[in-house]
Amino acid sequence: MARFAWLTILLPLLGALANGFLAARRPSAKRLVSLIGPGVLLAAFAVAIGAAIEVAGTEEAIRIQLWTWMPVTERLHIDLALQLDRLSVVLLLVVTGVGSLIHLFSIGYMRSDPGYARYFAYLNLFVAFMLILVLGASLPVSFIGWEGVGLCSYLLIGFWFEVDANSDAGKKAFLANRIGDFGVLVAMFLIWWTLGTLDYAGIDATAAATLPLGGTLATVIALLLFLGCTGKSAQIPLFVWLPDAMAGPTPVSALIHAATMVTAGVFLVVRTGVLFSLAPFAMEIVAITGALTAFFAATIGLRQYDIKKVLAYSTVSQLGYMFLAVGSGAWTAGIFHLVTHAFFKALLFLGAGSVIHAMHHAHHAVGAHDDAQDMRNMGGLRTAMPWTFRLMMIATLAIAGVPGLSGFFSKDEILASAFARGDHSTVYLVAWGLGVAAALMTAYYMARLMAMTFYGTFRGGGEVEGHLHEAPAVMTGPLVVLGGLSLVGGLLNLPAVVGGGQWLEHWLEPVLAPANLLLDPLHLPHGTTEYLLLGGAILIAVVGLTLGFRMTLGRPIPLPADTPAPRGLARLLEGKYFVDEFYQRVIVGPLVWFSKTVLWRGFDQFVIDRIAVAGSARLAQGLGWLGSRLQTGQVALYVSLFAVGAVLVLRALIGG
Amino acid sequence: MDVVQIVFWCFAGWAILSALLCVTRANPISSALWLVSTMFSLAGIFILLHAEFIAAIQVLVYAGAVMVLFLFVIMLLNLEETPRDWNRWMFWLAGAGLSILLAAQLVALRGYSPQRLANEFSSMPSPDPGLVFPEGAVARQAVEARGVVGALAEPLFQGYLIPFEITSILLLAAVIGAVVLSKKRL
Amino acid sequence: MQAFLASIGYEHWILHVLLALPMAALPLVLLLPVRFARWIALTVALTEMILGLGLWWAFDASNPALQFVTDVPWLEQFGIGYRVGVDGLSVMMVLLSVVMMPLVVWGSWKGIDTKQRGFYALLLALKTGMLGVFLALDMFLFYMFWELLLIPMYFTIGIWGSSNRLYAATKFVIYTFVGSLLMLVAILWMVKIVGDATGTYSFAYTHLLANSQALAPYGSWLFVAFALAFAVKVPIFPFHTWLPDAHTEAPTAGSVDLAVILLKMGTYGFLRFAIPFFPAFALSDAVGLTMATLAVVGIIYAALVAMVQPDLKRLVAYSSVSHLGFVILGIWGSTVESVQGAIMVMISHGISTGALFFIIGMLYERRHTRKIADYGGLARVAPLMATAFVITAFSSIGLPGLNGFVGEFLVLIGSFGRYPILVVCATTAVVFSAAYLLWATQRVFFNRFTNPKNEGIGDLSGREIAVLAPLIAAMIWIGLYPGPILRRTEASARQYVEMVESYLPPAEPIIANRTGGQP
Amino acid sequence: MTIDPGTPLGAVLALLPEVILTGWALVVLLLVAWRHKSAGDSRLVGNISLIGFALALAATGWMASQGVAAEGLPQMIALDGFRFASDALLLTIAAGVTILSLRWLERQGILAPEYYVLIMLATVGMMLLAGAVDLITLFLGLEVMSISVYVLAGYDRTRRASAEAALKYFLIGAFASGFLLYGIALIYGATGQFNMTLIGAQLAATEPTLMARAGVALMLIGFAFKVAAVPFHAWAPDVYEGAPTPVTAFMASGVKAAAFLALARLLAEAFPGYVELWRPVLFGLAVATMLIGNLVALAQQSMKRMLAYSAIGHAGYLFLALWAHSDAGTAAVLVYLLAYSVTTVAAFGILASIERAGARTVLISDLEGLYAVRPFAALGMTICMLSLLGFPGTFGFISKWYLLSAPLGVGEVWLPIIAMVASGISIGYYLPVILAMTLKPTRTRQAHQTIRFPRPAKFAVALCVIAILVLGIWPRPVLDFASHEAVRLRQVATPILTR
Amino acid sequence: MLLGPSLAVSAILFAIGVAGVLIRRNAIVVFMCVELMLNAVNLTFVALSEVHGMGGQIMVFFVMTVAAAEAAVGLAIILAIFRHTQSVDLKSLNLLKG
Repeated sequence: MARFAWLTILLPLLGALANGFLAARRPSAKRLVSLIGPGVLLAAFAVAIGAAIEVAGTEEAIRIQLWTWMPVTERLHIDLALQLDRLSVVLLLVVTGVGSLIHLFSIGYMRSDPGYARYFAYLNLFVAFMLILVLGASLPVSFIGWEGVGLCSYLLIGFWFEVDANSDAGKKAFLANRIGDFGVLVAMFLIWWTLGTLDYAGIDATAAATLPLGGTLATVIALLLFLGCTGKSAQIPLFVWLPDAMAGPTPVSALIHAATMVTAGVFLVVRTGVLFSLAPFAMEIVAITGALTAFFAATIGLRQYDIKKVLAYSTVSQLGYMFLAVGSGAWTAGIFHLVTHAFFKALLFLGAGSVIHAMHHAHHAVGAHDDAQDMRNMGGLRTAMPWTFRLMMIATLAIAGVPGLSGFFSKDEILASAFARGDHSTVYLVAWGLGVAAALMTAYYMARLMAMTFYGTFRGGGEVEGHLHEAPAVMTGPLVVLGGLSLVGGLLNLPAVVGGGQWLEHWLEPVLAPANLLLDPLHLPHGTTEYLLLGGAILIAVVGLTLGFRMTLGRPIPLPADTPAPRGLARLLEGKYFVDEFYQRVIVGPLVWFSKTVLWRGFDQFVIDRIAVAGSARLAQGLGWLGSRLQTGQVALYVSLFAVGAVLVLRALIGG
Repeated sequence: MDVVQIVFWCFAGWAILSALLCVTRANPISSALWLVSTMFSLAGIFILLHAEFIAAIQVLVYAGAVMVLFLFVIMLLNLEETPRDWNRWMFWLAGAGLSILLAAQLVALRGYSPQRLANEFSSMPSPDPGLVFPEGAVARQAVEARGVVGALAEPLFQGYLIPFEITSILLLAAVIGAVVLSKKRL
Repeated sequence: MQAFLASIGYEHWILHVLLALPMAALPLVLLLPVRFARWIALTVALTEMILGLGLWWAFDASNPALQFVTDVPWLEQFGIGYRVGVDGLSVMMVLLSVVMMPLVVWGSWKGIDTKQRGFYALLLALKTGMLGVFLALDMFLFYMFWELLLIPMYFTIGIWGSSNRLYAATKFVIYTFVGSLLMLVAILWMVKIVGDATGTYSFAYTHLLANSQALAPYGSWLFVAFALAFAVKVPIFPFHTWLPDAHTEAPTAGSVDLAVILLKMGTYGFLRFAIPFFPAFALSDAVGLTMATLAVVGIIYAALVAMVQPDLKRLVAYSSVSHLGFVILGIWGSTVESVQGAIMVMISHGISTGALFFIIGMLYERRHTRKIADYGGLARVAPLMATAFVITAFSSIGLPGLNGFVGEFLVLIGSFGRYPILVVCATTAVVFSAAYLLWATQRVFFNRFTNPKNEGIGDLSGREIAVLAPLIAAMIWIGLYPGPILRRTEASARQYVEMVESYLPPAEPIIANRTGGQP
Repeated sequence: MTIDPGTPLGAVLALLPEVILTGWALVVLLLVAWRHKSAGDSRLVGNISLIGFALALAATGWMASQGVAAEGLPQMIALDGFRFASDALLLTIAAGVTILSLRWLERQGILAPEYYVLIMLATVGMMLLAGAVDLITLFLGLEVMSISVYVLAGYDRTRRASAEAALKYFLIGAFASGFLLYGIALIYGATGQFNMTLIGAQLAATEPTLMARAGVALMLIGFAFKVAAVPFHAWAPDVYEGAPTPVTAFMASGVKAAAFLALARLLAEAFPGYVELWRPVLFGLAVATMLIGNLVALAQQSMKRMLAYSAIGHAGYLFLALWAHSDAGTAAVLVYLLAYSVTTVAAFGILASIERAGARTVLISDLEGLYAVRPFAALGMTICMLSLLGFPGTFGFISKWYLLSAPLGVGEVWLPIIAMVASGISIGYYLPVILAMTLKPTRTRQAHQTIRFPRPAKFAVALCVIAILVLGIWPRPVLDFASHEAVRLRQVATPILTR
Repeated sequence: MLLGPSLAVSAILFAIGVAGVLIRRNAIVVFMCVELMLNAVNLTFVALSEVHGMGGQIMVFFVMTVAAAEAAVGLAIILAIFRHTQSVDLKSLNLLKG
């Protein structure tokens, strides 16, 4: 089946084309769209499973050569090839699997939207690109997917383009990604000029021999790649786009901005792990950036009211964890968290979507125009939406790190790895500290979210309350599956301490071997330290959750209109540290001003056009005018000129 | 300095003086008459230079006919003395200056003598001008043999026949032109 | 296919027919009634396309030499001949020209409603001129075609352009004319020098090229003379200010032709003439660095300026300056990769920018405004157009998988070894280009539907789809499978690089300990 | 066929075109004396004078085909290809101008058929000037031409401008003749000869002397006036503007051509030994003329004045060919003059058709929208402007290329570069004309309705325009002829120099 | 032996003629100054004719013819302009300029 892995790309692509065609010609054919959209995904998932089974049987990567993409020279000969190995297959399964669920959910969620077909076209296209990213055998091929998912993200964030803010958000997302892509591109140039190859296999094979460990070049390459990751995976300093990206339909947030695309950065770091392994300094940067992101995003999440915004910052924060992991050299932990996060965060988003769906329909039914996403308008929804509530609670506990659930294991492994890396550099200890603090906050804000949404009484008015109801089965169905996965996802890499076999670790081993070879092996804490850490983690989860529920439910929650203006730290948090404003004021605004006033009006139109071009024309014309003024019509003047000329000519010929 | 030279310089001085007056007199009739005077003095110089026939027609044709035509037109147009326009002092200054420069350049030719011409003409050291320029000697012989007019007429109607014929075209054109331009009605 | 083409003696007549056909049809257009004009033009264009496409197969990709060469004496006493031929570089340009031809006619079908005869006649003349520039292998012939092009372009802009057309047309002609003045002197001087050295006074490209070492002592100013002409045409910053005006004021056909072909003549000139003739000077450190720096400054500068343009066409015009900067960078990158990339950018830029101009032209035909602010939310009323525009915009941005990326990537990666810092600077354009095009896309097609006048804008008509569809297909095709094109240009690019390589200072390896064998 | 110009028959044969033309002029003059009242008379005279040009042209052609050459040293008048080519060129120009004048004179109310006689006599003068190998012939030819043209310039006596033009031209022209004559005198003094070939031999054989140098300088000054080189040019715009338009065409093409042809011969045959001395002068004149002529043209509003300054600029270009002092240069003079003359005649022909009797001079802005009303006139003018600009596809380009090759051929780069810079300036005034005609709308509804394009003028202009285009693509016959004939000119000079 | 002085006098007269043309405003006087220049040149011819033979004198003969012809035409032109402006002042010749 592995040699047909290209089908997983082709199927969504065909789906996108078909849906796109329907969007243009038969927008009302929603049934057909509902069939094609999720259908191709499910088919792809089936292929993926087949492929995975085959990959499981071998430790070698399977290369599928499709065609030659850029046959430039023998040095630069880029094939459009796919690489199926144990890493990509994990992602393949996650993408197609979670993707299928979200596609199914979308059938219900988007049912009444006029852009139904277009939506599925974009979504299918996204999956295709995501799979190219994951399966690409070389950096340029992955880059197709890398940018392609950016494109789809752009299209889907701006899906409801008639609201200016949505279009803005889409553009912002793409631009932030592009800044990162700049890094990836330059990294590719450097890699090619130093290693002479862009294939992952080639990089794995040659990097260690060519690049000195800890050398500037390796560090620069790794940092440039990481710049790409900060863009794609919304890390400091490029994280600002992700919260805005919530402007898109909620399933999109679940698929793209939680489960798959945003984790591509983590994937890339693992994929090019060799290069990072060669650059310990870059690893430190990755880890500390991840930790800082985890921490700061979590603090912002504490004070958000929009249900999706909370989840968005939570995503940013969780992505930070993943980078903390890979920065610590715990590749598997990163991937592990990636997978579990995909389960529970998708679940959370879909649950939120379900809530929003309900709120929206209820508002719609009574003609209210309140914000369907503001948690202050919610409350007590568990009665109306029991299934959603239950499933979201599972996810909340998972993300908060309640023992036994998937998030607990992955997060714990990350923190333990960071702690273990503390031997090498105190940076990791700082990172670990930040991670722990972030964990506490995660539990807190998730509890706050659940409390504000599902507990207490409904604050949006009785009339609306009457119209609230649980989502249809096509939406809750995927939720249930994800809930199950969130529950048991931890089994994938169950640590030894609870009797697990670290299956994922072993599964990925062949892929990670070249990178691990260069790293000092991680000495995860054992014995007392391990138990202490575990206990601490459990304590943090419990304390956070408790605090969250208590503090939220302990005092009345005002409606949006009644909320007093925040002050001090709260204002800073609610204003998201004003990073957006900072970028706008310090970079975007001045750049636009500079381009317009200095470059265009100033240089282009004034210096070049007016002074240089028109100026020389004027000068010529002025000289001509002067000459014509001298032509006074007076014979005396003419003969005088003549005489001057005569004297000069004579002088030239006879001197004197 | 022999007599010829003294006479030459008298004529020359007279010519230059008359020319200056011709140029500077405000009244066009005075100018014209001073020009006639210059021409007479030049005729004198021509005689000194053994060009008697030229001297004669200088007086007859030039001073006589052409200048009379000038005077005739001046009087026909009843041109009065134009008052000096002192605003044009710049032109005067420039004109005078330029002419002096020009004169200075051309007066450099004063150093020429037949000997120098011969030196420059021939590659031999200090050759005899008479030998270098045989035409001069031939001409002198011709003058002795056939007189001035004959010596001039022979080449004019033989070697220079074509130019001579061209002058007829020239005069034809001039006549037509003068007539066309002065006709009352076209 | 090759056998068939050989059987009809294709290579013997194709170039001449391509050159002569438009001119032959010109009197027909002028003399027959107006209603036939566009049909004749279309017929000619299609014929040219069909005939020209044969080059794709008939051209021997593995042969770097000039092919289909014809050398007919014209003024043989002076070494001037009708010499034409193609190699991997020019064959692509020719193909681009012939393929664009029917689209341009087809795209002007409705937009040009006055003086149609003149318009299509000029269009045909323009075609001959364009093809002539790319086919000429005689410097005299080349110069003639080079300059002759100005006339049809001048009138196309001047008669069918929009409000400020006279200014734009004048500026265009004066810029390009003045720019190429010194080139004539340089050509004549070259012929003289080479003639003195070899005893054969000939304008033949091959002759001059073969003896270009005789030109070395005069390389500096000869190159400057050539470079000035080409730099204005490309246009390289800071010689670019004619372009926004010309592009903006020209009718759609004019803009498209300008973008697709005319701008390429400058870069073609560099590759074909300016550098091969005077490699020692052109590729010296100082000149190389200067040109590469100008290219990069142009890339970033034009992108930034494009960002703040209130006029759609002007925006795209500046984007052209930015894109052409990549070509120059690639040329001076002087590796096979970068030169291939440069050629690729030339082709891609033609396709994407051509399509952008077509779409803007379609908008203009409907609303008679190019102001971005007059639009907004058009995706609701014209979803197909929006789709086409978005695809084209992303192709122009250089989204991998579409055509724009291939060239840019190759240029950058190829030039990186020689100018690492500059390439890094140039790479920032990926951000800026996205910024200006997406911002424009957003303000035109997305956002709130603010202007009720736009209500009547219909979606693409069948004709318009027919114009855009091949272009979009080409974008995707080249983006994913550029191999056939790259293979056709490779031999020539390689030959070019081999030719110039000996004049280059060896590219500094970017790390000291790089293992051998690699670039 | 060799003839001896010393014999009467030989002289007539040597001067056959001139003799025929003069004789025909006399015939025409007789006719004029008989009929000179009505417009029809004027037209008749004009048509008959055309026959004279045709006959003279035929004679020239016959002489050229027979390869008529002088027995021994040519006296007074050259008998070589260069002269035949010059004669043909000048006769063609004169015929063209005559055709342009046919109806124009009637429209302007100038009913004095002597006009045609004067044109013919001026042409005789030009031919003598261009063919002279003797300084006396040269001077007389120049004067015949000048006197006729002085009169022609003032021919439209009812217009003050015409009279003013004539007077300015006459006074400055006579002044310049003085310099030329002085130069002839000094050359004669230095060499004892009037014959150019002998002068050339003498000057080449000895070191440059003061007298000869002064003579060369003064003769150059005289010619610089005739070709309107800066700073001896100031008369030209005024005179060109004031003169009747066909006469302006005649002056700009014929007079200038004759003067350049004579100068080319003079420099090639008489002053080759002084080449290093006069080259810098020519260089300076060329640069000043090209730049100033083209710059001042930028400031002009009147078409005629603009063309006048353009003519000055073109004189500057022509100096390039003379500067080169090579076979290629001499050939380039011929080619460039042909191109320039053909273009000038056509341009003035179109301009003349636009003029109305008694109206002020035609401004560039008066041409606005011409294309819409009179497309062919506008097209013709456009082609003329492009040709003057030296745009590829026109004969103007071919000739410019040929011209630039001449100094390049002897290793001079700066002159061509400056010429191209000047050419770059010139687009600044040629293009606005094209712009006004083709791209601007007409000012008023009635604009251009009064334009009358008489059939003969239409024919002549069309012929010129077609020639510009055809020779722009296929200039080979002309180029071959020119380079061939130019070589012959130098073949005459060379053996004597080596004597 | 009179050659040098004659050439000098000729040069001076020529320059005086030039000066006259430069500074005078009366068209007829200017024309007369031109005649003066021609006369000066004639002197040169005649002086040189002593060395070189009859050629110089013959040239003078032609020059006189030319001068006469020029005089005829020139004065006719002056008459023509006089009819328009009632003056022969060159300063009033200012219709054509620029």
